Amino acid sequence: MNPTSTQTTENFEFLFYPKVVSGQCALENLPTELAGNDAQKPLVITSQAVARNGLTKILVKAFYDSAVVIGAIYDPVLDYAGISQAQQAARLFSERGCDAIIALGGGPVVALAKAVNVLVSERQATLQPYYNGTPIAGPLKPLIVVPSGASDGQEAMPAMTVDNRAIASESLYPGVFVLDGRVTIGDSPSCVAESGAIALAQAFTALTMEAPNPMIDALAHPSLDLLARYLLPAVRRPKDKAAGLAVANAAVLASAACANSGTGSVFVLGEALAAATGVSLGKCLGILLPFAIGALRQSSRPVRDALCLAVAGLEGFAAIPAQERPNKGLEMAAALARELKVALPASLQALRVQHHLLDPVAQAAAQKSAGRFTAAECRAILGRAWEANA
Amino acid sequence: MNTSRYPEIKPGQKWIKRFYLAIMLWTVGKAIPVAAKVDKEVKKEIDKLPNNFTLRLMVLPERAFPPFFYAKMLPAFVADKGLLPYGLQMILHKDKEGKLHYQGADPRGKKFDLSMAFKSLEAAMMVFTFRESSPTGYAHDRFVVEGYLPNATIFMRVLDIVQVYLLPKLIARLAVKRYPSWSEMSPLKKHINRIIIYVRAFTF
Amino acid sequence: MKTIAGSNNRILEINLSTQQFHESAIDPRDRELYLGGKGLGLKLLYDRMTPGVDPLGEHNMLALCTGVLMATGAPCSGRFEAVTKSPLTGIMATASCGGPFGMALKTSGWDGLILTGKAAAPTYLVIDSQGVQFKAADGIWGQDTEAAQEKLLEEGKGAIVIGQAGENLVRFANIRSGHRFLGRGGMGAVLGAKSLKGIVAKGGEVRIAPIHKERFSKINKRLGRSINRNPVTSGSFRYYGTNANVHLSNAAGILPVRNFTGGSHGEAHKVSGETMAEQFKTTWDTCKPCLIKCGHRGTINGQSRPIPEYETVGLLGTNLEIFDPVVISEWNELCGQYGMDTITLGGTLAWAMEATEKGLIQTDLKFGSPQGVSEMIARIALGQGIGQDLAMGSRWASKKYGGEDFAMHVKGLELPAYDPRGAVGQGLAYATANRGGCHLSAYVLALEAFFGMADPYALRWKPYMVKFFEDVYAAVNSLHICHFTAFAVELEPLLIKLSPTFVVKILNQNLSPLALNLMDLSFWPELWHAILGKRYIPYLSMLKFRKAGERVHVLERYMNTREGISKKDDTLPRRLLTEGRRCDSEQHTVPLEPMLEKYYKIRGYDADGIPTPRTLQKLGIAVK
Amino acid sequence: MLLPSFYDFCCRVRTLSGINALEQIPMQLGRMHASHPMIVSDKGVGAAGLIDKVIQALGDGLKIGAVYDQVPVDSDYKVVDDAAKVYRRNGCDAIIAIGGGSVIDTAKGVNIVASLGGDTLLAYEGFGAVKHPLRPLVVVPTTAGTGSEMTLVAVIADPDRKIKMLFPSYFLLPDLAVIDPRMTLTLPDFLTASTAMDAMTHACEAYFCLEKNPLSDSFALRAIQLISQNLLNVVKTPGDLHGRLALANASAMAGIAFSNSMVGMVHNLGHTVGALCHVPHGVAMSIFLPYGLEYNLGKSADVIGELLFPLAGPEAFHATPKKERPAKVIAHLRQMNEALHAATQGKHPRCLKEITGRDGAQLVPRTLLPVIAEAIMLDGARLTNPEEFLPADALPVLERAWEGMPLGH
Repeated sequence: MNPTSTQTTENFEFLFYPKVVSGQCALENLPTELAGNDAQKPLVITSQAVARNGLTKILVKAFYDSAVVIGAIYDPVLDYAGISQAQQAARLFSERGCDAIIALGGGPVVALAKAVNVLVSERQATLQPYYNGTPIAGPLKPLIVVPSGASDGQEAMPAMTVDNRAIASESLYPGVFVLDGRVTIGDSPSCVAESGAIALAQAFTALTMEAPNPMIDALAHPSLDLLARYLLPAVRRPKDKAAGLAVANAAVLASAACANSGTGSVFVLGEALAAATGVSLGKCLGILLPFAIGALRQSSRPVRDALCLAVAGLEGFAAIPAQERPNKGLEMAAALARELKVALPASLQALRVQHHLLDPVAQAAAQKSAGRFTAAECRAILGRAWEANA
Repeated sequence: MNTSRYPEIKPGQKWIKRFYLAIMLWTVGKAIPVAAKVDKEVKKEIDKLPNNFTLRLMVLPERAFPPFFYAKMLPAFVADKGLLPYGLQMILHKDKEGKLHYQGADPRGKKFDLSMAFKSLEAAMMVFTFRESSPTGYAHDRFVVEGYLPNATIFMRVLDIVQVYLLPKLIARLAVKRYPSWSEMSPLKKHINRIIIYVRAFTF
Repeated sequence: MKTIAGSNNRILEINLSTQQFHESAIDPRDRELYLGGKGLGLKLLYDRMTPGVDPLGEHNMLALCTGVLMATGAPCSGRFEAVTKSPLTGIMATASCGGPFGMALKTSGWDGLILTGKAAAPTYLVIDSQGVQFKAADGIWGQDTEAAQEKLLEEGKGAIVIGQAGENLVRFANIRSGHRFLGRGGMGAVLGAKSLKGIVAKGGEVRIAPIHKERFSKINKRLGRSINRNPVTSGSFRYYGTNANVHLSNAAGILPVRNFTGGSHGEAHKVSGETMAEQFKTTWDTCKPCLIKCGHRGTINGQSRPIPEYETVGLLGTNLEIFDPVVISEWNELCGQYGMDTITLGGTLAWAMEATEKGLIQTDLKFGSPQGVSEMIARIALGQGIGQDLAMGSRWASKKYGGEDFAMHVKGLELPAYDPRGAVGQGLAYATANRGGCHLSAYVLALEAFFGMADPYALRWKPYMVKFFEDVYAAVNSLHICHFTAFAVELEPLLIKLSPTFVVKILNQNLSPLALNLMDLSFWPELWHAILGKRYIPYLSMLKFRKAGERVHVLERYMNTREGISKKDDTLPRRLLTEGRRCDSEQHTVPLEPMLEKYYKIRGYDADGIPTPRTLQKLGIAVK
Repeated sequence: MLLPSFYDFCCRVRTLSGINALEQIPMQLGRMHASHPMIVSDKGVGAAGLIDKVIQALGDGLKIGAVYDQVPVDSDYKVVDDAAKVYRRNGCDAIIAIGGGSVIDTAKGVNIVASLGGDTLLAYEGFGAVKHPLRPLVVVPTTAGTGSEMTLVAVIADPDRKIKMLFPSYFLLPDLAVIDPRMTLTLPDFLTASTAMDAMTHACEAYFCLEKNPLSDSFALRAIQLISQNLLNVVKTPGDLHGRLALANASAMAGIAFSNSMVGMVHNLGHTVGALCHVPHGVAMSIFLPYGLEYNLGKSADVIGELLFPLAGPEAFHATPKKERPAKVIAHLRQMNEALHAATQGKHPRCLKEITGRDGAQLVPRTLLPVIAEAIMLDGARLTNPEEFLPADALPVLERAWEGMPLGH
């Protein structure tokens, strides 16, 4: 870590809003968490995949011997959060007289839950006003997230992406995250690897941002540390409860850290690529990350020791000579990202991304980055990722 | 969309676990007053509690099941076991003379100076199957304390000792932080007390 | 006039950038393996194109191929095929058309032509037996298809042209020839990007004669007879056009209503073929030569107009909750002038209407009201305002504005007017069709929903049925002969004709291969063999013919996987997977997953939907 | 950093930190739709001129509804009700608390009554009584130590029943914690030392006590590092703004850490001597901390050994073999106390017997030790100490701490 003088010269701001409950029979805390928010009847929103894996049954079991009645389990969500399903769920919510929302799953499920929450709390028929920039008044109904193995990195952020459009608002923070090994197991190696890649990208972004912020570091540190320990085992054995739980924890923390640090270059690039090709964000990031890190190593931008500390751990960090730490940190991070190759395609070419798309993607990313980096830089990274030579 | 595809779900009951916990609570409840008589350590702790003091150990949610007016029809020996009507409860009362009594599981018309509530059935199971010692349970927020915290710590100390008496060493080790050594409790005394407690707890 | 026996096997390769052309011959082996038409076109591009090129760039190629049957006088054989990489879907697109251009091209002595490069200025091509002349198209650039075509036809017997839509790179612009269209996949935009307004072929320079004349004419007559015997080809289609399907679909609950939320509608009869036939006093207006004569014209508001096809009625009509045949035919005409695919346009408009309703975009479009539709069609064709976005198709638009779950497309190609929730086999066919949401890849729903020859909801043998018809139709498109002859060819042979429907149905549910083998397909291969003078071995040659179809289909699939297609793309609009129809009390959805896995197995694809090397090698496709 | 079998973590406090963080309060309040805050504080803070500093920093961005600076050292529910009345009378819509633990707790109490209605706090006693969001609460800590700006519990006395009421609820977490070194600039050196050591204790105990978890560990590590790097400098050069800020940040992060992973026997002893002999909290902490670590060596030596990393820096950590680290940690802390003792001309005591009241008399007479030992049973922190801790165990610890000798085994 840097000498404090540089760490505290500038002002910083920090917020880690959601409460995290993680571990053995964490699910059984749900009734108490609901009661703590004065709620008795939650609407559960989840995806077909989750339901198919029988996780909804586990959730229901967790409510046994409690005063809670589950308003409904709305489970037709696929891989997309859209207004039409949000409207249906909102209708269920009001018909059953629910007073809280539980999102069982990750990515689109959480986004949808947030959308439903806005619809029912703000009494709106559509999200149109918010697309047009109307702020969400809030406070919204209590929202509890029970993440599954798959995450898109937006769960713990004060934002939602519904119908491919992002809406940001303080009131979109979920109140509680309940992580339980029975639920956080992954479907397949690739699905774990994808959420791992996203978490990795976010934690990396947080730990390498220019303006140092001890609290964001403190938040991103355990995330990256957990990933370094558990990601590979989780990818190898997706049904391993302990590893799965650890990765899910890392994902939540990374996402929360990213909410403070802002999305970094690699993330913007990945999103642009995913949008253009229809390949999932996780795959894109998994491929891009090593090359993005490589690009950072070549650039002269200073990198803080926090990164090295997080990925190397106390012992490892102490063993590395002081001046080598920043570089070593990047190296190890890149190595960690490269390990995902066991479950993800090695290059964009292997993914059969059409070559003529790379230029427009690079431009789109550069445009979205608001001048933080140029199209040329993006194109260079994409080019290397396409042929997969670092 | 026809909403019948997404029915309302009323969660059920885990009967076996309820039954197990009911027995445990009942046993502990009966054992503590006896222990308070035979073991000076326990006595010392109990004395720290103010007189005319009612405390309870329970499992949330506290609710009548089946509702009260049915419960009234149930024979007392069912009700007192805390099996059915009032959720799972163990009520102890320290009277004016400072004697401790077990008062079954019926909270009606009682006012509690201290009540410790397990957040959920599973949380109670964690502790009462000794997967978590009571301090760990406390650290993991398995139960919430209502009332004056120092009294709670006293009560938990009492629980520890009583567990040492009730359980074979192998299990008791898991239940307490540090198993009492020679200095604190001589094996002979321990075994004698243990027998007394068992006999008196289950006879009258 | 020079007479050519069999087929003249000459391909004309044109480079628009360099304004040069050269001739190349068709490898006899390719002719054996890929028959002609679609199959040959795909093979030619497979040999010449590299994956990952920009569909609107100069490296994209467009092949126009005729089949062996063309110009031999075989019934319903006046069709040619176009193959290219589609700007709408980003993968291979094939389209078939019955316009006069095919005949003209073939009788100018060419079996097909391949376009590549990009002209510097607007151009049109004149083709004769000698080759190509490149002519400046300044005069006709910007004109609608009808005017432009008239101008071109002064120089030849058959032409293809694009309209303003094609010039403005509307991703679903089509190519016109006569009154028929190369409809789907946005081939118009490909020509537009090459700034090629049209091609005219002189025609009438050579005559094509089959090698085994008498055998050919014998089969010809027999086929003709069974076409005239079949109730569809000689009945409903002949007198009411494809529109006759409206009643059938409505009854089966597979008619798209209100962007695929309905399934059937009380007012559907207003737009059925029967109604239109008597309301508009329809007469025939068909491809040549044709026996079925499904194409019709009628006098609407005093002027003679083409009667919209079923797909047009379904997607520009019922799917927008519009039941006025007059406005539908107006829009149909409009699309014809601009040169736009009515199916994709309809699907996109439906999406726009629902998106407006759900507050995702602001337009004045509304379900059930014709207000502003024709204006929107114009804005799309001319790329004005939000029309620019809709001109990219519903996939692109929904990516930008949201509403992907009700954008009714597969692989970017909008669904035709059959709702697979009432015929799950068709659902699988949509998901696996090579060019995207396409009903002509395997028309299983005819058995499921129309003829009652298969249970619409039984899953067991659907993958097999889909594969069977995919192979057959791929082969049919390579002959090349009209799809609708299938009704006659497949259903007229004695065996199937005599066996009662319920038996066929039971067979299809339990042992589909048996049921489908009752259909004797020998007409098609026999014609092909007769023309090329090859020896026809009963049954075996038919199997070889089906094998060729399989080869064509798998080749196209393989080319698509090189463009990034995999299992993730073999899916259906989320609405079909999660929501039930309003007309259906059991709220059926399409159980795609199980069918898909089985389908991959029998197709010889791996779990991710990529053809395995073994499969390719078995079919004699060289891996690249 | 291994994942514990179970943990929960919550610190939904927006933290503003920096040389001129105070100036941002109006903007932040506006974000929460509040424009009319009441300032809660105590006489000492007022006397030190901190209230004026804050008001001045707020500028005319927003209008102060009222200033209530009557909070006593250990405040009770009557004060709370009183302040709540003031809040209502002036139609305030937010609270700014300026001060230490007691002020902040009071402000939390006031917020309950002010937001949920009713006219006395007693109505909300007991667990889970507060289950709705409250009005915005801004906290400006003036001692870089207590870390109570990050805790979810309000401890408020009930003089009639002679008990301390606990109000634990996540809605009691402040909405905004403003960490500005100007608030601690005037702190005398020995107070700086003891409060910083208080924070140090929070961090250390958070790191080795039962409910430790990756997050609390990470915050604790950084807190310890900041303190050990800055404390001595600040005590020597009190004007060092950056150092002050570092300590303030450290205290906040230590607060985050310990409020999510319980504290142990050090606090247990500290609370007890505080209650019985009125020993200042920080002082007690700095004295007992080495003993706490030493006592728990049996159960968690490895964890304690890791503390050497933030205390002495990575190089020293790497240089020391694993076995010797715990001893090194304890030695390092003792020596830190020595250094502070020297730097404050002996105003920072090293052992119990050195603690003196204003009149110079010993605060902890040796005869009292057995009583203290018995009294530890009354404190909850006992439970979360890794090692069992009973009066019998406490007595030797106390005696050694009185003498200032290491515990030894």
